Amino acid sequence: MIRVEDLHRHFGGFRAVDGASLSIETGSITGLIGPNGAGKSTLFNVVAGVLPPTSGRVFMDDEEITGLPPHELFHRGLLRTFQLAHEFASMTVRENLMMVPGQQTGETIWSTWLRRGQIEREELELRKKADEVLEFLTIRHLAHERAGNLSGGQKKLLELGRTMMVDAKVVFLDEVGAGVNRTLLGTIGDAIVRLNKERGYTFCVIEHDMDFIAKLCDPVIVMAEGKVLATGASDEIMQNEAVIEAYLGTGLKNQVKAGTG
Amino acid sequence: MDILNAVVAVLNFVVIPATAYGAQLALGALGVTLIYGILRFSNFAHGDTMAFGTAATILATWGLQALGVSLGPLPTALLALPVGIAVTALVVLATDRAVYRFYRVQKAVPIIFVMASVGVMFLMNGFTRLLIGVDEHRFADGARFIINVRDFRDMTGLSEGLAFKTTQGLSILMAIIVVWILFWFLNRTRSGKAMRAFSDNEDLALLSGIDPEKVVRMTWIIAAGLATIAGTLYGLDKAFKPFNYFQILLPIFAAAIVGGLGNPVGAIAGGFLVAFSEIAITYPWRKIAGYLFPDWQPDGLLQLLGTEYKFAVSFVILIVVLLFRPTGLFRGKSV
Amino acid sequence: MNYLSATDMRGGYGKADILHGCTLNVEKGQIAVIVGPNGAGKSTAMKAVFGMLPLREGQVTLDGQDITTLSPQERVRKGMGFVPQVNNVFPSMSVEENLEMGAFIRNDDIAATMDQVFDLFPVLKDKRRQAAGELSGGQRQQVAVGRALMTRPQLLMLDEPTAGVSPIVMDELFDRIIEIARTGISILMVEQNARQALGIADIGYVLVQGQNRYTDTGQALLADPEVRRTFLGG
Amino acid sequence: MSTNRQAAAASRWRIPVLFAILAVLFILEGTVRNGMFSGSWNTSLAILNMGLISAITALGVNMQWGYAGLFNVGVVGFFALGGLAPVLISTAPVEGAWQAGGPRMLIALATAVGTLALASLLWRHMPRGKLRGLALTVLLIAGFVLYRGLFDPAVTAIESNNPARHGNIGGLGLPVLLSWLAGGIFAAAAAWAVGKVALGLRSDYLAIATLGIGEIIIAVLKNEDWLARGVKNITAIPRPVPFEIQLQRNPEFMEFANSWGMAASTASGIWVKLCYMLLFLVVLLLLILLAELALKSPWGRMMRAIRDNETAAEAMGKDVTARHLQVFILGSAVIGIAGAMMITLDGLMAPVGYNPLRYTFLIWVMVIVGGSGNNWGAALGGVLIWFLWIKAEVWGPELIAFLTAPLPASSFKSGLLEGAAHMRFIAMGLVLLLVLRFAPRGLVPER
Amino acid sequence: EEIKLGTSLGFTGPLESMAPDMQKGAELAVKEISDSGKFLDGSTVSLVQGDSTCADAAAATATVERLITAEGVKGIIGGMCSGEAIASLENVAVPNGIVMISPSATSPALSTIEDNGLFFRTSPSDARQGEVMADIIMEKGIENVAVTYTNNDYGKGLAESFEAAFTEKGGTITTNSAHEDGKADYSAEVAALSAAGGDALVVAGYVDQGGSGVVRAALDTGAFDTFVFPDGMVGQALVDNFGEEIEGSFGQNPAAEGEGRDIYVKMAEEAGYDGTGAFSAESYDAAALILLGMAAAGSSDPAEYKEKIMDIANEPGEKILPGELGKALDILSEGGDIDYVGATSVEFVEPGESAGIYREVSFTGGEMEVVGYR
Ligand SMILES: Nc1ncnc2c1ncn2[C@@H]1O[C@H](COP(=O)(O)OP(=O)(O)OP(=O)(O)O)[C@@H](O)[C@H]1O
Ligand SMILES: Nc1ncnc2c1ncn2[C@@H]1O[C@H](COP(=O)(O)OP(=O)(O)OP(=O)(O)O)[C@@H](O)[C@H]1O
Ligand SMILES: CC(C)C[C@H](N)C(=O)O
Ligand SMILES: [Mg+2]
Ligand SMILES: [Mg+2]
Repeated sequence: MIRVEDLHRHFGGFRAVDGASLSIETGSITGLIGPNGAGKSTLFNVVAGVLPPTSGRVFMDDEEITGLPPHELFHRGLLRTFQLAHEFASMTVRENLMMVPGQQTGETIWSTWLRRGQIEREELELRKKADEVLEFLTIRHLAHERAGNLSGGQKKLLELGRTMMVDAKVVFLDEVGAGVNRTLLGTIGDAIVRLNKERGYTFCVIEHDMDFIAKLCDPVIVMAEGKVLATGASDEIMQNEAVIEAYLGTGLKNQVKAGTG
Repeated sequence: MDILNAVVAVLNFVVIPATAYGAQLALGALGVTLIYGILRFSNFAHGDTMAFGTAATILATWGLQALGVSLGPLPTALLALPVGIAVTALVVLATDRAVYRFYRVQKAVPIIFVMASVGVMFLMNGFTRLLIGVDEHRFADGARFIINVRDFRDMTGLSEGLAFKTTQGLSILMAIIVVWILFWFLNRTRSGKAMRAFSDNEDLALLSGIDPEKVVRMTWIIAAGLATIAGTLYGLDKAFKPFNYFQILLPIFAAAIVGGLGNPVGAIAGGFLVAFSEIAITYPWRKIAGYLFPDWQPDGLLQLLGTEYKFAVSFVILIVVLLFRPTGLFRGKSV
Repeated sequence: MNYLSATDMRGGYGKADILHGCTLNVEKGQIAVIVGPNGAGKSTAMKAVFGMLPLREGQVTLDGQDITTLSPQERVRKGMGFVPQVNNVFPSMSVEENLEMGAFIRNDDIAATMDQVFDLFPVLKDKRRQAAGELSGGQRQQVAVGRALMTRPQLLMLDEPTAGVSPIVMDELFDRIIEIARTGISILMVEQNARQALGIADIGYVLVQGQNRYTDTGQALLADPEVRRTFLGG
Repeated sequence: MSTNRQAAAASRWRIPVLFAILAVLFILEGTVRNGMFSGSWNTSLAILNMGLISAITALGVNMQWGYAGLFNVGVVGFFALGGLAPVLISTAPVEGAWQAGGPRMLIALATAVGTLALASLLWRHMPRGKLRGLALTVLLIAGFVLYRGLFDPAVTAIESNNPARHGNIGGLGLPVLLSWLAGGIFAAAAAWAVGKVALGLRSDYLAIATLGIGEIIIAVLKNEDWLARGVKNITAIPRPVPFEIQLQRNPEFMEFANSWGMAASTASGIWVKLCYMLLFLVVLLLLILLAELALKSPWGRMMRAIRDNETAAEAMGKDVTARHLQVFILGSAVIGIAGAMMITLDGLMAPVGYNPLRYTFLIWVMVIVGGSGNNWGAALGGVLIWFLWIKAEVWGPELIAFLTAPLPASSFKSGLLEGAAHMRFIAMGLVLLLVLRFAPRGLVPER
Repeated sequence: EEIKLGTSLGFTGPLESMAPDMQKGAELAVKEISDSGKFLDGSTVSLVQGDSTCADAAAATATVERLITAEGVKGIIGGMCSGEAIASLENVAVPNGIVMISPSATSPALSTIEDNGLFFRTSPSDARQGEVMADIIMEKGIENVAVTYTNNDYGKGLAESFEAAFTEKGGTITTNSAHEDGKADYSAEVAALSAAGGDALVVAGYVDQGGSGVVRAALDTGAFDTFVFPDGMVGQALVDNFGEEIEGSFGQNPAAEGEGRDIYVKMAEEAGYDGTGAFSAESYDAAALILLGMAAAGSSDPAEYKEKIMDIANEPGEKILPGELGKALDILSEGGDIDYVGATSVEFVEPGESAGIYREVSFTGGEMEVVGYR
């Protein structure tokens, strides 16, 4: 689905992404992990067209998409969420969702004057869909709230909700879990699996919660210092010495304690 | 000899005036950029603050002159400057208390501050005129020139003259001193750092124990100082006329923005960029060509564009700069 | 006697209340952890404790002193430190300056504390001259915590300090928090990483819709199947 | 939630109430005569007409700022460009001007446009590198020389055609109402060019770019005499309504005026102004209708999303650049229409009058005071602020006379009274600050 | 009866410092007539002030609209600047049939405007001044000048008429370029002018605007030391600003020979303002002409008194100087004829504008000296 070839992205002299090559198979839920500052978000931003690469190429279904603007990638079915939530603050939660689908009739200005009926009908559809998504994310009661007033976690949910409004091919999730309640995160995980199974979405997930990664992702790609450090099934990765040293650490003691406690 | 003449002509008509004007713009732009950087809005009242500050300084100067005080070759206004700054600072602080604080508490969006500053601009504009009238005032006393054209010609025997006015020298010198102090203050002192922190993240500054009102007060006082100094230097060099201080707002904003809003180095670079592009681009090279190639007698003035387009030219340059550096020469902020 | 005691807090952003009589207590040297679903009012409660939200009812005392009416910066001077959930760094200032700002109210030598912070978060030492706004999400989080530590507070309040930090750093952070608590500093933190957090907590609060739902020791909460299922993700 | 509904209910009445208050102001101005109001319908309607034009301008700015967050501080430029339309479209052709240099001028302009188009093609299709830069420079220089070679003689020819009276290329003699549309198109075309170049800039940086472009447009209007006589002004621009003098000579109208018990001049003045008012109202309401339809639909939602967060909107598949360009062009077109309308109303094109304080900042004040993002708000702000701006001329001195009344006669007092004209600014400033104080999000907030 | 006149002058805007002295001039004439008690059976006259802003045609139109339709003035002294004057004349004064006498709008366009005989001006069209200035310069033996003008219809019109006249007489204009008023800095303009060269610099600008700025910068850089000043520049302010620095410069402004002006200046001094201010005397005359016209027609109806204005301004009749308005009223009420001379030696030519007598001045020893009239 997505192939990244020898990608570089430098900031001044600093090499945030330093020759990363990886591929995300169609239909997979690929995990992307790595220490803070490994270049994961930067990689995402390059793939999603937010940042131009310093060098290297990105392919989607064997078509080169390097440097395409984000809105074009969206129409090709590539969606992403942001690590720091990017909600439309002055709009209501529901509007945040309703604005997502492309090719809405009412988005061309002429039709807003000439094709009112059609727009009405589409809007009804959209509203229904948005409410379903809100229901799922347990924030239906906030439909009329300004998105800027949401709590940190709720904003992350909204981020995720937007990707559920359209039929995507591949979805990049940048730490959807950070700040989200673990019970809800479980539900989100289930939803990801369902979207993957039922609708055939491909996912690429950045996450620091190893439980979540382990439950969901296969394969898992580990990045460190801008390069790919290892790739493999999650249990393999968890045992990988280099990964443990760079990322997981040996001190899983808290987690163990909690797990048995 | 002719080469020297050419050099002197360029110095006299381009370099010196542009440098002095650039210094005046830079000082004005520093005030704008400071307010933008810390209080996060474009202060349209800055031009009229400059006018007010200058008016206050002029009144004080007259007072001093009436007492027979003088600074010898330097303008008496320099002595009056602290008075002007103090008065302006008080007025500006009162304005903040009466106008801007309300919106700060409300956490209003920047455009509301901008509009409020337009209101303040109208008020200041009116008050300055009530205070000192609409007429032009010259208040530069002391020696007018460091070197004047005639002396220079006599001294060097060149046919081109060179003039360097006391006020031009003062403008440049003051700009350097003020900028140096400001930098030292912002980057080295606790208060300065607190101001920068506040400008970055107001809430977090609060959590770090910084008193926001103190920061705001400090900012206004410095801005008032910068405005008064810039206005007075400009008034000394040209003449004081309240109407002109609204007009000068335009190049000042251009300077602050092209340099990168919120960035003091940018404000200075911007000031000089604007001044030089205004003056240098429309300079006709015929005279210079005449010195350098005495056989060549061009018909036209060898001018890229007429002076009526000097603003256009300098704005085109600004736009081009911004196209390559979208947040200004020195990476400014944008709200 | 509780070091911090916030009792029966009521308040919100607009007309509607978010907090409906929420109570939080922390003793000297203890770690208190707040968990709860998204939007429960955890961050709001933290802000209320820190005086960033007007309270309609309730009282906050620190070390027996009533501080309900103090402004946030006065509370800082009383020895409280806070890391908010979002917007918790000075983006255009360098990492080092961010830390310096944390020590704004201190008049003594801060070099030693800064070294401690760099020991805790070694990346920051490499990036000390870089603007905090250019850091990765997790690095920013580390700067944020570091900034609060620079205050050397008596009460440290952390709103989801581990959101987005990698496991290795998270473990470090938790270890360090325990250490800090041992020196007699009280910790009040919100965590979604509830299992690790409750694991080190002396006392845990489960907040739902602005009210205390469960209050117990961390271990006891972890052991409660109902709590685990509904709030801690099984 | 309940508070939301209350707010919604309050705002439903807000707009009609505010407009009613505004109407009362104008009625008072038309009927009551005292220190505050003039009691003349002619004055009242004259203010209203210019107010309607301001409202349309404010509507245009509101589209750019309120919908999309584009900070256009070059309003005066687009407004002036619109004003060019009545001159070029509706004034009578100038004898001899076209023969003197018309075709040459067109060829010159075509050369310039062609060069730029070629340059942009070159830039896009040649590989990066020194060669591209070199080719581009050569092309631009050659194009410029060619253009000046064609342009300068054409200008000289046109400008020397009876310079005291004309010296300009003249108009097409078409109906003046058509020129309103043309004004919109002129401004839109300029906005397209400007937008292509500058819309990549953010907030205040865009502001300075547009400010500059506004200044450039004005400079061109002032200095290119062949276009519209530059600072020498064009007068006697055709009107879409009858002349007062004509009416005064028309016996039927005189009878009609008499039946209302009005003097001929008063009645004819009112009549003409009412005609203008109707025309302006039609345009304004039509524009508001279109704008409201667009705003209250997915298009408007998309615009708000873009304004709130460009990065996210882009990631959600919205072509931010294209949308910005679109709304920039639309807004500018509306400003241009207003510009053409004003020149028609004035019957005079005087580029010296286009100063940014009046045509950019005052318009901004209107938008913000009215309530940015809200079409009705912008229109309301436009009419209201214009009313105050004009009345401040009278109210300012009244205010100072009132304030100084208790003072004993002294040079200080007479100094103050002398400066009374400047109270116009003080009064304006006070009004602005008061409105912002009591309605910080504008009189009619966005939602 | 209480008769009202209006002034429409730029109290705010780019010429705000010129307007007050003009207003005072008009006030002086109004007061003189009103206090005489001999005007239209003891009618009193009052003056309503209006702000034309000089630059904003829309605001000026609104102001005049108010003056006419709300205040009910019977005549207007104004507008001040040509553009704004034309707008308010065409849009308000003509439709309402009100007489406008402008003291200062000098654009040639106003000579040919369709005004139904309602518009007059006490200053001459700039078309004439160009010629006069060219003569003066030629007579000084200067054949090479640079010209800078303020970029409006006045400046440009004057510069063009001067260029035509001067080249006709065999002179050379090295450059004829504009400067914008109210700009922060004029170095660029002066650099260009200096590069073009010339034996003198003609400054067709305003003394309290860009004109002074250009002169200042030209003096400072030594670009020019001889200047030629037309009407917008000639004034006490020039002497105050530059004193001996402009030694040897010269100029002209519309003002006629005779005691009229001196009397007016003295009267102004007594009234506590500067009567030498630009167009102040013209304003006095404008107001006086309107009122004397009314007296001659025996009516304050503009449609009637507009016919009388040419008569009273020109011969035959007894010459009337400033301060003699009472006497004029006496003569008129006896059915006699007057020839109003006033402060500026008013002599109207068709279509109702000052014929244009100019006074030539030169600057020596820091003083302005009148050297002749032409
Ligand atoms: N605009 C920038 N300028 C300079 N350096 C940058 C910039 N953006 C990112 N970096 C640097 O690039 C590196 C990679 O950042 P990135 O955000 O990709 O990390 P990440 O893998 O997503 O980490 P995290 O898990 O903490 O989110 C970091 O060290 C960061 O400091
Ligand atoms: N600035 C605000 N204005 C209005 N309502 C707000 C604001 N901030 C938060 N809220 C509302 O208050 C409620 C509680 O928010 P809070 O941020 O305290 O939740 P939280 O428990 O911290 O959640 P999370 O775990 O997601 O961070 C939420 O429903 C949210 O919508
Ligand atoms: C006040 C005057 C100097 C005006 C000038 N004569 C003009 O016609 O615009
Ligand atoms: Mg990241
Ligand atoms: Mg929270």
